[in-house]
Amino acid sequence: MTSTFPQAINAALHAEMKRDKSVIVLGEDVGRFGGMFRCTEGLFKAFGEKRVWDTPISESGFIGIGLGAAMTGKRPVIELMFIDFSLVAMDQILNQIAKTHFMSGGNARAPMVIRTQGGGYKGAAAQHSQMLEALFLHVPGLKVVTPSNAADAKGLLTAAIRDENPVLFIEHKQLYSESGEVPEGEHFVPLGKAIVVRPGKDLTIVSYSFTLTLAIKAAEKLAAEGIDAEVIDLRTLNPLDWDTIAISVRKTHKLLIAHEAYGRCGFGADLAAQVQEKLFDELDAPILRVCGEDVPIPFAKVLEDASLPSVEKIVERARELA
Amino acid sequence: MTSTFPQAINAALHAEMKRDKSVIVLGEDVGRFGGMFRCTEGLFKAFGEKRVWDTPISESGFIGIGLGAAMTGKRPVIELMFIDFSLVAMDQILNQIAKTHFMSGGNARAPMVIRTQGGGYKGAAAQHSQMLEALFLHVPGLKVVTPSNAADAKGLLTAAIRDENPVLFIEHKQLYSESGEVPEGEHFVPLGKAIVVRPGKDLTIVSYSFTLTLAIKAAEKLAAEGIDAEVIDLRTLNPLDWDTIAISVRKTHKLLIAHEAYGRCGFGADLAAQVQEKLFDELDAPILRVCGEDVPIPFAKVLEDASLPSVEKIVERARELA
Amino acid sequence: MAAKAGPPLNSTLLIGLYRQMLILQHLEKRLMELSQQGILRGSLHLATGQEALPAGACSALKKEDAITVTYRGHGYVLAKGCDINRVVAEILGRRTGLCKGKGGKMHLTDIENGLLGANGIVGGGIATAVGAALSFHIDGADRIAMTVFGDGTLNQGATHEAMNMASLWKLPVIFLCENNLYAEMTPLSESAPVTELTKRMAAYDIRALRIDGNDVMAVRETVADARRRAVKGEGPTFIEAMTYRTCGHYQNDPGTAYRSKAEVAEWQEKSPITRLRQQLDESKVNGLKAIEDGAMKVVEDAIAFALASPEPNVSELKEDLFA
Amino acid sequence: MAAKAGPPLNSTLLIGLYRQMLILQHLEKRLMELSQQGILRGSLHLATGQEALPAGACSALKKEDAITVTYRGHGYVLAKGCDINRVVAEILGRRTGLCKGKGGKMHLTDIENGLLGANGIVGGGIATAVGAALSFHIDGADRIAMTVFGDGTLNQGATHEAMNMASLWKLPVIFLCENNLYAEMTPLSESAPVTELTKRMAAYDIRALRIDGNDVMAVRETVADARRRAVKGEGPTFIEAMTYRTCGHYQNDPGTAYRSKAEVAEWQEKSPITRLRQQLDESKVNGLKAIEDGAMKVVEDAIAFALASPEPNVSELKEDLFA
Ligand SMILES: Cc1ncc(C[n+]2csc(CCOP(=O)(O)OP(=O)(O)O)c2C)c(N)n1
Ligand SMILES: Cc1ncc(C[n+]2csc(CCOP(=O)(O)OP(=O)(O)O)c2C)c(N)n1
Ligand SMILES: [Mg+2]
Ligand SMILES: [Mg+2]
Repeated sequence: MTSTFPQAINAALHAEMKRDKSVIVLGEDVGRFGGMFRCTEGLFKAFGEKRVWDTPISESGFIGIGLGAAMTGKRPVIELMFIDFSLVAMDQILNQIAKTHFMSGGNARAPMVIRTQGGGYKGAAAQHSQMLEALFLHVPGLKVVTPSNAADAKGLLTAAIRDENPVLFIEHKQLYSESGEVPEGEHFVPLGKAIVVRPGKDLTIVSYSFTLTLAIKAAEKLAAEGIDAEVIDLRTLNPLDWDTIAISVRKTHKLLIAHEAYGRCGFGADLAAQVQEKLFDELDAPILRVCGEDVPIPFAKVLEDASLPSVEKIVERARELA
Repeated sequence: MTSTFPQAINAALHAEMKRDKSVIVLGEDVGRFGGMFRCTEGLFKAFGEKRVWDTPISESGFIGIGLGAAMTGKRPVIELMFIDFSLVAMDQILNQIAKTHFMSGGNARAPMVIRTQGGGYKGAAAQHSQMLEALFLHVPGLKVVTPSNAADAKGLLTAAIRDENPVLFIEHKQLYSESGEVPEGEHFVPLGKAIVVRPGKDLTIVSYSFTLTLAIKAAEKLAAEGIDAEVIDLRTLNPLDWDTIAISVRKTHKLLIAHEAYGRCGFGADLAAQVQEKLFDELDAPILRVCGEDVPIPFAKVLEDASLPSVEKIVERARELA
Repeated sequence: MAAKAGPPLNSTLLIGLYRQMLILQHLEKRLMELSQQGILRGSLHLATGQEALPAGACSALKKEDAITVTYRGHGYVLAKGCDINRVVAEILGRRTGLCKGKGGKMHLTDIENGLLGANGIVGGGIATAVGAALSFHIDGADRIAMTVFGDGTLNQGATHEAMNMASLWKLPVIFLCENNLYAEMTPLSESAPVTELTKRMAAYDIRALRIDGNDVMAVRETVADARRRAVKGEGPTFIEAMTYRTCGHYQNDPGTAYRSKAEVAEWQEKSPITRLRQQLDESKVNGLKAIEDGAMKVVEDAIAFALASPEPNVSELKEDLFA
Repeated sequence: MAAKAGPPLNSTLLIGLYRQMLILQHLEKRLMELSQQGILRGSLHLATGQEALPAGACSALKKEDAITVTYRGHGYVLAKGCDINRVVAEILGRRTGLCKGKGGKMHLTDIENGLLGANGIVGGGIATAVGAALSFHIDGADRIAMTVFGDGTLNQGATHEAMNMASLWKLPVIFLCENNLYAEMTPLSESAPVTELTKRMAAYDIRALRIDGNDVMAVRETVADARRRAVKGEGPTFIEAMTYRTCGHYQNDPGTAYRSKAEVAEWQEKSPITRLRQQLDESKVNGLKAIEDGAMKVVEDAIAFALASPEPNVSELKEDLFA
């Protein structure tokens, strides 16, 4: 069945809420209105006001409320409208939620999902365009999921909701307008499993979320030039599917990492550090990265475009490697 | 003159407040009481209630107030009692303060210092022991300073207060009880200049803050084994003194990075990624890291110690390299 | 209003306010068109129906006063004295913009004119204004700060913290709350148990007034009085200005899914521009046509200026990160 | 108090409360010693003088109710029913501790007994309790949540947000505020313009009561009544319990730099334990010596248990990160 990305999210939410009555949804405008990006459409009607909660503009509050609900038997799925707004709720996410299970020595659990949306290319400027996954990878305790297509969105969200741990689920605003084939009925994609979306032998390109779609296009261009890139969609950043990465790097001996978030202390830096440490002798060239530039995301189109990854930038860096 | 670390901070504050009446101090218990760690002792008495402000427990509020004051001609120096509490103020720090100059196209400035304190080894557990510099390095727009001794604390704080940009100044709780020779009178250590604290030829150890003191001890132990480590104290993480690092790596061809913060997407990962990219052919071995383990910081001593860097861990990793 | 207060109609003043409101109205209409044409990027939050607030409030401020506003703050930006050409150029992402095209419409900032920033984060700019007020208080200056925000913003923790400190320290700041009854698509009554917002100020002992936010002179006078008190050291004032955005929350929201047609129509009747126009007509003020034409022209010229302006250079990307 | 309300003294109940308070008092005294001896690591926040609150409040709760407390919450942890041996073992960082030594005293958590966590962040646990109340409300259960915090915590944005939602949704939660007049070294009057904290609840339309927090029966009855209302769907209650910590803020604070000796002495006179003891004496309740001895023994046994317990194994470091 062809669905848009929001429809795929919506299908997973409907199915999981039906399957398990402990699943509840909270967020701004998620109820009667159906969500700013239509992801929660119809839930309020189907499940009623005890299961779907429209909240005030109080992200710290309703994310913290999610934690308390999760600790007492619910499985809250919280919509955080923009990942940029996570910064008003960081204490709840990083000091409380991420640490709950560990600090309790395992006696408490926080099975909850924070669904959020990030990314640029839309002229939304410095406070509505960020990809901030690195902040949530740095402080331990959260699973971090970054689907790149509608089918995975459905399957990974299903897995995230059933997980016993807090999961940050990052959707990309550019993907909301994309459609794809999405399996009907139950669809479960396990967390922590990457996928080789394009096999190749000359170099490995690791990516995720919207940037993955750029990486695929870049690989096609490279193929036309005779460069055979293997493209890996990580899907989940924590847990990380190290094996899939290592197998590929052992084969191609060259690695390019592409993501939209700021480069400094970003996911790519971390992966590069790990790969050079564990696979030093396998590498025929430095690990290269295509990241968002280390500046606030500018508004003007030429500047925004220059600050974010593009097919061309990926192609260029890949050429340097191959 | 021998001073403790807090005395050195205090001296810089006194001097800068005297020198420039736009410098004001805000924070919890910083006024009449003189600060939880005695860093603001005597300021209230010397400069009065219009210059030194005891705040409510409202970190987001008083850091945001600092921004407004900075934009209108003041140079606020804000004490944030524990860096862990920055998480209640992240929107102000990362969405507002860090982006102010850029988003305004340069017409607005935010010359302010957030002095804070972090680090472990004291049984303060998961919410009072973190080193979170990576979060502030990831999102662009802040200078980040991490002194490792009393003299630098004075000199770097002086530079931070005079800087035209927002500076996050991270003190380490373990250093508060250390003393050292501190120059009397004006002492200015420029931001962005690292220092080779121990020259050596076999490998380079890059560190900062309290971990630097462990690195020096490790280098002494290594020397006894015939391994000659060069130790670099970065002092400032942004701007980064790339040249000092590059010169050293070109000489030793081996790099070990040691810091207390979580490893994943940490400062060390970032530096490793940069060095392997730019100095790939100079490296004779993988870049290794000694970091805080990727778990919340545990309370029990044996676990906390196991989760944080130690002289032994640095020695061990250095041996692997040398 | 003139009837109530008694003083003779100050037609120069009223005409100035009228003009200011028309400029905003016309600019926003044109911005919407540019958005629909794909020339203006990103989301656009209009203030149709709320025009009396920026015009009235800013007319009571001085150039040296500081303000912070929101994504819905174009009107304040203009009324505070920022150059309309540079404002529109910024909104269209041009190099000649207030912020060289880097900030964009949600982050309009102009220190020269006391605009400490529009903001994309609900509640994000309130502490900034309080901080400016702290500066002015320390200096004993005849300057105040004003921060503008919506009804929904009172539910954000940052707002609470800043208000508490502002009152504690009796800082010269005005909290101007545009109560338009909705935060995005959520009605006030579903986001707070206390919908009479002035009551919430009891928590901070902040002087609080509810006014008709569509009455431009009431807005002006209330702000002027609050300003006088602020500089005298009497502390902050909270103004709950009752108003309504007759447009949607942003360009893609028709504003109908969550509000009845009757409700919107009722408020369209209460448009502050129509109302002021009626007053001017009743008072037989002349020359309005010229004023209207002038307002249109200012806007059209600004758009022309912006469209003719170059986009930024890619080489400027890394500039302005640090001072 | 017995005189006021009229009902006959329930001596079993009072003796139970007395015992609970003595356990807390003795435990904290011993913890301070262990801290001074360097056996207990990290900072230690005692509640000397505030013992009536945990004893009285938790006696009005059920096992199934949930609470969140702070770094100063040892008393609630015990009174809520957590095993004292495991509590003390956690405070001393032992493997047999409630949290296997991983959490430590600021993070005591015991889901079995409804302890959703002590907290090191001011205001950090309030939303958690409101979330538990949301769960109970959804389930229509005879369960409530209670969150305990200090006067200074009302200035934190997180508190504001959680309270607003709790009232909006009429959730079964009790906000128990220990107003001990200081936040660390800062007196209430220097951190908020409104120091009568009940008044601040007008912002949320939350029922608010100020009580004598050193009167254990008043605490118990107020909490019991608030609990009854909460389960009936009447929403949250805010209890401002006036009390005082006659000790310092933490182990290294003598508590004298910012408070007068007279003030501290005055409150020492008002110790809830002395006061209850007097009531018991006046009512000629027998067997107190045995109760006292019993309380000491429970504490000493727990300390002995903890000290005899092994430290965690380094191999456990990476466990419990994910479930
Ligand atoms: C912290 C944060 N949360 C959510 C949003 C998304 N958002 C943008 S405007 C808005 C509604 C604000 O309502 P109100 O304060 O009443 O102002 P209005 O838009 O009605 O003028 C919301 C929720 C945001 N920008 N920032
Ligand atoms: C967010 C945050 N800011 C600051 C602190 C440091 N701190 C610990 S306790 C405390 C005072 C709290 O006062 P109050 O709420 O009155 O509780 P009390 O300690 O008096 O019981 C402060 C400021 C903290 N733990 N968390
Ligand atoms: Mg509104
Ligand atoms: Mg207190």
